Amino acid sequence: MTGLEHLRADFPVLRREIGGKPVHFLDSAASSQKPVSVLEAMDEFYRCCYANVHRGAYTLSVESTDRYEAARTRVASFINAPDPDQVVFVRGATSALNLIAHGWGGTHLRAGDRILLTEMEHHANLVPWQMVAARTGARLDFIPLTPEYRLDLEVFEDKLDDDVAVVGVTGMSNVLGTIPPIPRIAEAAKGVGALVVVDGAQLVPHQPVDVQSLGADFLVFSAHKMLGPTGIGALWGRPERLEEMEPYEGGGEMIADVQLHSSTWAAIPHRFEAGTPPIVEAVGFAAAIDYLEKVGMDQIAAHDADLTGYALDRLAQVPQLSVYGPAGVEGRGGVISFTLADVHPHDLATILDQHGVSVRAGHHCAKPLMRHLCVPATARASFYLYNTRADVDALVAALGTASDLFGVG
Amino acid sequence: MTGLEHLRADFPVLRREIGGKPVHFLDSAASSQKPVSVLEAMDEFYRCCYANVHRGAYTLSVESTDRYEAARTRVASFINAPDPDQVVFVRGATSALNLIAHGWGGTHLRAGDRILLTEMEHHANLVPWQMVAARTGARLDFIPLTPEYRLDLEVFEDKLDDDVAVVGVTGMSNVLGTIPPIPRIAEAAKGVGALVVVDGAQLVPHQPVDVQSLGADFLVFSAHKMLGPTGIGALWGRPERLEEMEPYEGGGEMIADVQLHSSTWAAIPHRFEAGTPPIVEAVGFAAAIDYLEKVGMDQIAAHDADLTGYALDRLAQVPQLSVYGPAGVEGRGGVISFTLADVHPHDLATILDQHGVSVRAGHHCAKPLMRHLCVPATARASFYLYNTRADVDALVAALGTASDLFGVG
Amino acid sequence: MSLEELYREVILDHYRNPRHRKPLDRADAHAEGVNPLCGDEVTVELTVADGTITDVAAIGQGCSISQSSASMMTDAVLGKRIEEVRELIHRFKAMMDIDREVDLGLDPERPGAVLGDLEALQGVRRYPVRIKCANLPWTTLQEALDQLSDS
Amino acid sequence: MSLEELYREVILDHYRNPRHRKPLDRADAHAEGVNPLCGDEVTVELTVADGTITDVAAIGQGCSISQSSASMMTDAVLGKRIEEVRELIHRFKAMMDIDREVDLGLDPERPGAVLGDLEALQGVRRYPVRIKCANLPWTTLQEALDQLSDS
Ligand SMILES: Cc1ncc(COP(=O)(O)O)c(C=O)c1O
Ligand SMILES: Cc1ncc(COP(=O)(O)O)c(C=O)c1O
Repeated sequence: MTGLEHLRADFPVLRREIGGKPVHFLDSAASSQKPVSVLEAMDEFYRCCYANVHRGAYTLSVESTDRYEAARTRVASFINAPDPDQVVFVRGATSALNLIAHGWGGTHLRAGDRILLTEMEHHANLVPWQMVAARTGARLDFIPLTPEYRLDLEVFEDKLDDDVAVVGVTGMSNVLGTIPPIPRIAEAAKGVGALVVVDGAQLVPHQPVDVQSLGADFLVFSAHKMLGPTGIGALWGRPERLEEMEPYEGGGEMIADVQLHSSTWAAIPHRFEAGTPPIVEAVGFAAAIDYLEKVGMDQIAAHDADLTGYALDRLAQVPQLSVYGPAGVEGRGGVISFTLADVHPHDLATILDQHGVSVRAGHHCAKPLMRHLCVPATARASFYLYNTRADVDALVAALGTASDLFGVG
Repeated sequence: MTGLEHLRADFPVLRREIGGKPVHFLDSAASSQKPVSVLEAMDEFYRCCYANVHRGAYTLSVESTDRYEAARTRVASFINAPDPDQVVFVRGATSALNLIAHGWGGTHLRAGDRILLTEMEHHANLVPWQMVAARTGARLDFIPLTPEYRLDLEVFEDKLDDDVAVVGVTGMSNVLGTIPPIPRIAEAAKGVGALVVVDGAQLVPHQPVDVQSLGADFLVFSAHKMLGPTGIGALWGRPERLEEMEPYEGGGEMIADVQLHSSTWAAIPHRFEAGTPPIVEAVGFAAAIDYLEKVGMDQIAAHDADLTGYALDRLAQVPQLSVYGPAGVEGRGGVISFTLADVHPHDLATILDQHGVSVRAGHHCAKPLMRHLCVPATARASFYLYNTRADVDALVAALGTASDLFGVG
Repeated sequence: MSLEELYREVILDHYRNPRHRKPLDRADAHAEGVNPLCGDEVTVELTVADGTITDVAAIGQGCSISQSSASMMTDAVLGKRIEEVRELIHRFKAMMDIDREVDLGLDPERPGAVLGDLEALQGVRRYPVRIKCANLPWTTLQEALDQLSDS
Repeated sequence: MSLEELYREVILDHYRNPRHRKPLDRADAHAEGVNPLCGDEVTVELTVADGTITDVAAIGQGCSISQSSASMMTDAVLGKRIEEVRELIHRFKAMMDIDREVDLGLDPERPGAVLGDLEALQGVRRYPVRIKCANLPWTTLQEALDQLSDS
């Protein structure tokens, strides 16, 4: 117990009832709920001082621009980036990874280069690389998992050679909960001059992250998984890597000059922010970070670990239930994938939902990993700061009903 | 006078005072203000039933998905698209144009093909084509303007030949207000088999648009210019053209299957919506369309015309003021660009702002057009349903102060 | 409505003991269906003689709803004439259409009217997100039939 | 604060009658500055002898603030030693820094301390979005100086 229960009052959705039962929201890995302070920040901004940014000399536009740029500073400080201009606002982690794959990879990868990913990447950190590999002639290669669901670092180091141009790795698996040792991986990758791309979509919301010690060249994450709104995410990049990257989208705001037949790009980060950005979403993103920091990222990580440990223990007692992911809470986040006997995860999700328990069922946008695990799908429960042991208890109780219905155990 | 004044109460920003004076917001062409109903729709959605879409079998996720898809249907019906699946949600008009330029142009353009744009395109409908031209060897060509600030359709028809693969045209100029005759242009373009791309960022918010009679292959627009939130826009496409288009971003949601080394795409429109989409923004977008339709698009167009006519008349009486755009309200929308003697537009904007009058000053993301007009910048006033003649009067009065300060007239 | 009404015995029985799950040696039509959102898959194979389904197989993986629906479907269509099968598809989809007040058409006089075991899937109507699961085999069957008429 | 304090006579005078606007025949340094957001442009050219600015030009287009700032700047730096000019740049930027309580440094004993006409630009501090306009020529001048020290 880590004493964050009082925070639940800040999240209106958690007062919902589903089928007459209080909601137990266990799908924060897909998207988190939002505290009132985030909703109010956005609402108030629309009501008081909304206007388009960067282009106006009038008060509302200046205020809007200031709030938008202040949000950039807020995001930068959250990950300890030395300069706000190292933060690019994007639609989300997926957009950011596409920008990197196409904008950096598209101009730097050569036939024969290798892009080294892991077998547990989310499609967002796989499909863009497949696309750019097809275009450039680079090849994909994969770091396998150990039987303990961790990255096989020995194989990784074997595979690392001068042909490896990119190492792309998730900061935390959205299926297994596995947290690979990024600094170690990054250091090895740097040794062969590879670009290190970290998909922080799951990591950044749940653990303190400091880009100055992480070792990555690029780090991406989405606001909606960390108490913020949909429609925005961030890409952090090392200045020299950002300089190497070509813009992926053209349009207003991202240019220095436009002639009829050619254009020159604006300074970084605006070069990568074509068109009207998600202005109000940036304000909400900043408010979400304020909230997270008030609670404290260390606290949040400890809370996740506490719940995860409790849940792993309780789930271990459910007959015929299999968990896919590292044992224990060391090097693992608050994401638990499981199956129950021959009950299909989709059926499980429906049954749990009838008990107010919201879990995800499916391939979790990680089909190659599903194949590796030899399951078509899993059910997944994931935790965040507003979850409690009562949520875990409700999950376990509902699994009992599922077992009864399907005659398991 | 068209009697929409009662609507002002729905827009909280309009109650703002700036420098002790009520705000006269005349920059809706950059981004519109939002009615309370839109803000409440988003806020309520976050509070009652938010979850990620498409991937969950539990109630919240189902509700969320239903609302998101209902928004698609709402957008489709607004432009009279026969099928919601012809509508792709994107970050905004800029993203949509990049998707078309790269996703369609990148695979269909050949060296020697011509991309025919107009001299008044926004950078959003120019820079992406420059980028794809550089990649494919296609060339850009431009339809010039007549001295009356209209498209020169004779030159257009002269330039049309079998090499023209794309005709890209704005539905309404964001600088001049000019509304080109799209159906006529589209018909001619179809005659040579060219793809017709209409940038509806300014048109769709201000006039009734029916894609079944417009003649375009693609139409794009942004929610934030039509009472909706930032962070979302729409791309409408003819089914056969959407089929021809390659996805531009890879990731979750947009795939049918992912193997380690290759993937197959999901059905349209999801194929073009990689990653977590702007879910709540879609709900806000739908609420904005509800609002617009309740007022009535014909009403809105009439209101714009009334104000524009009034403003053109009043501005004609300001000494040494030049308006850039068609005379009269025929074939022209509620966007008025102007300069005052040698007062730089940026100075003008500051002076007007001190009188509560918000206008934009600059190149309006249309640098080639600025060069054509031989001005580095203009000031621009633009109208929407919440503006009144009092806003125009305030503008004219403030221009008087500017003249005094700068000793004009 | 209780979960027991969704997960009826007969559904679980078809899920655990699917009928006609062996690929056909010789198929006149073969269609694959997949629900990309949940990953459910069904492959349908048919042999046809004189306008009648003489053999059928449904092979797949997925939740109890999609797989039992597939299994029941094979029972229901075997030996039926193609028109009857089309009528059955129509009736089944009507049963799943939450926007319709359905006459389940249990009139035994009408060809293809009797849904039999399939009625057990009625409970799915109350779980809109699962309707696609129930429909998947039927949509795939329809594709297989369309192949026959194309050739 | 009234608009009159922003748009002082001296500013409008420099805007309408910019000093040193003719390109130099021979320049030791040449830098171009642009504010992409508003489109303001300033080109700065310098000739230098013995560490002293012997000729200067500022050519540009833009608002009264950027262009008068450029014009006043040319007056202020002509004939000054490079260290003095650097000090002047520093002081000017300090004057424009809204986060600082500035000592305007009008102490005539210190080299480069006297801002002279430039003080008229103080009013810009109240219009944060215009500060970039006022600074543009100075940033460009700084670039030009950096070229000198690079070569
Ligand atoms: C004509 C036109 N096209 C495209 C755009 C770009 O829209 P957005 O910035 O929402 O992507 C704008 C708005 O700035 C516009 O006025
Ligand atoms: C590990 C990981 N990477 C990337 C993503 C993609 O994030 P988004 O959908 O916000 O673009 C997700 C979320 O689904 C994720 O869990």
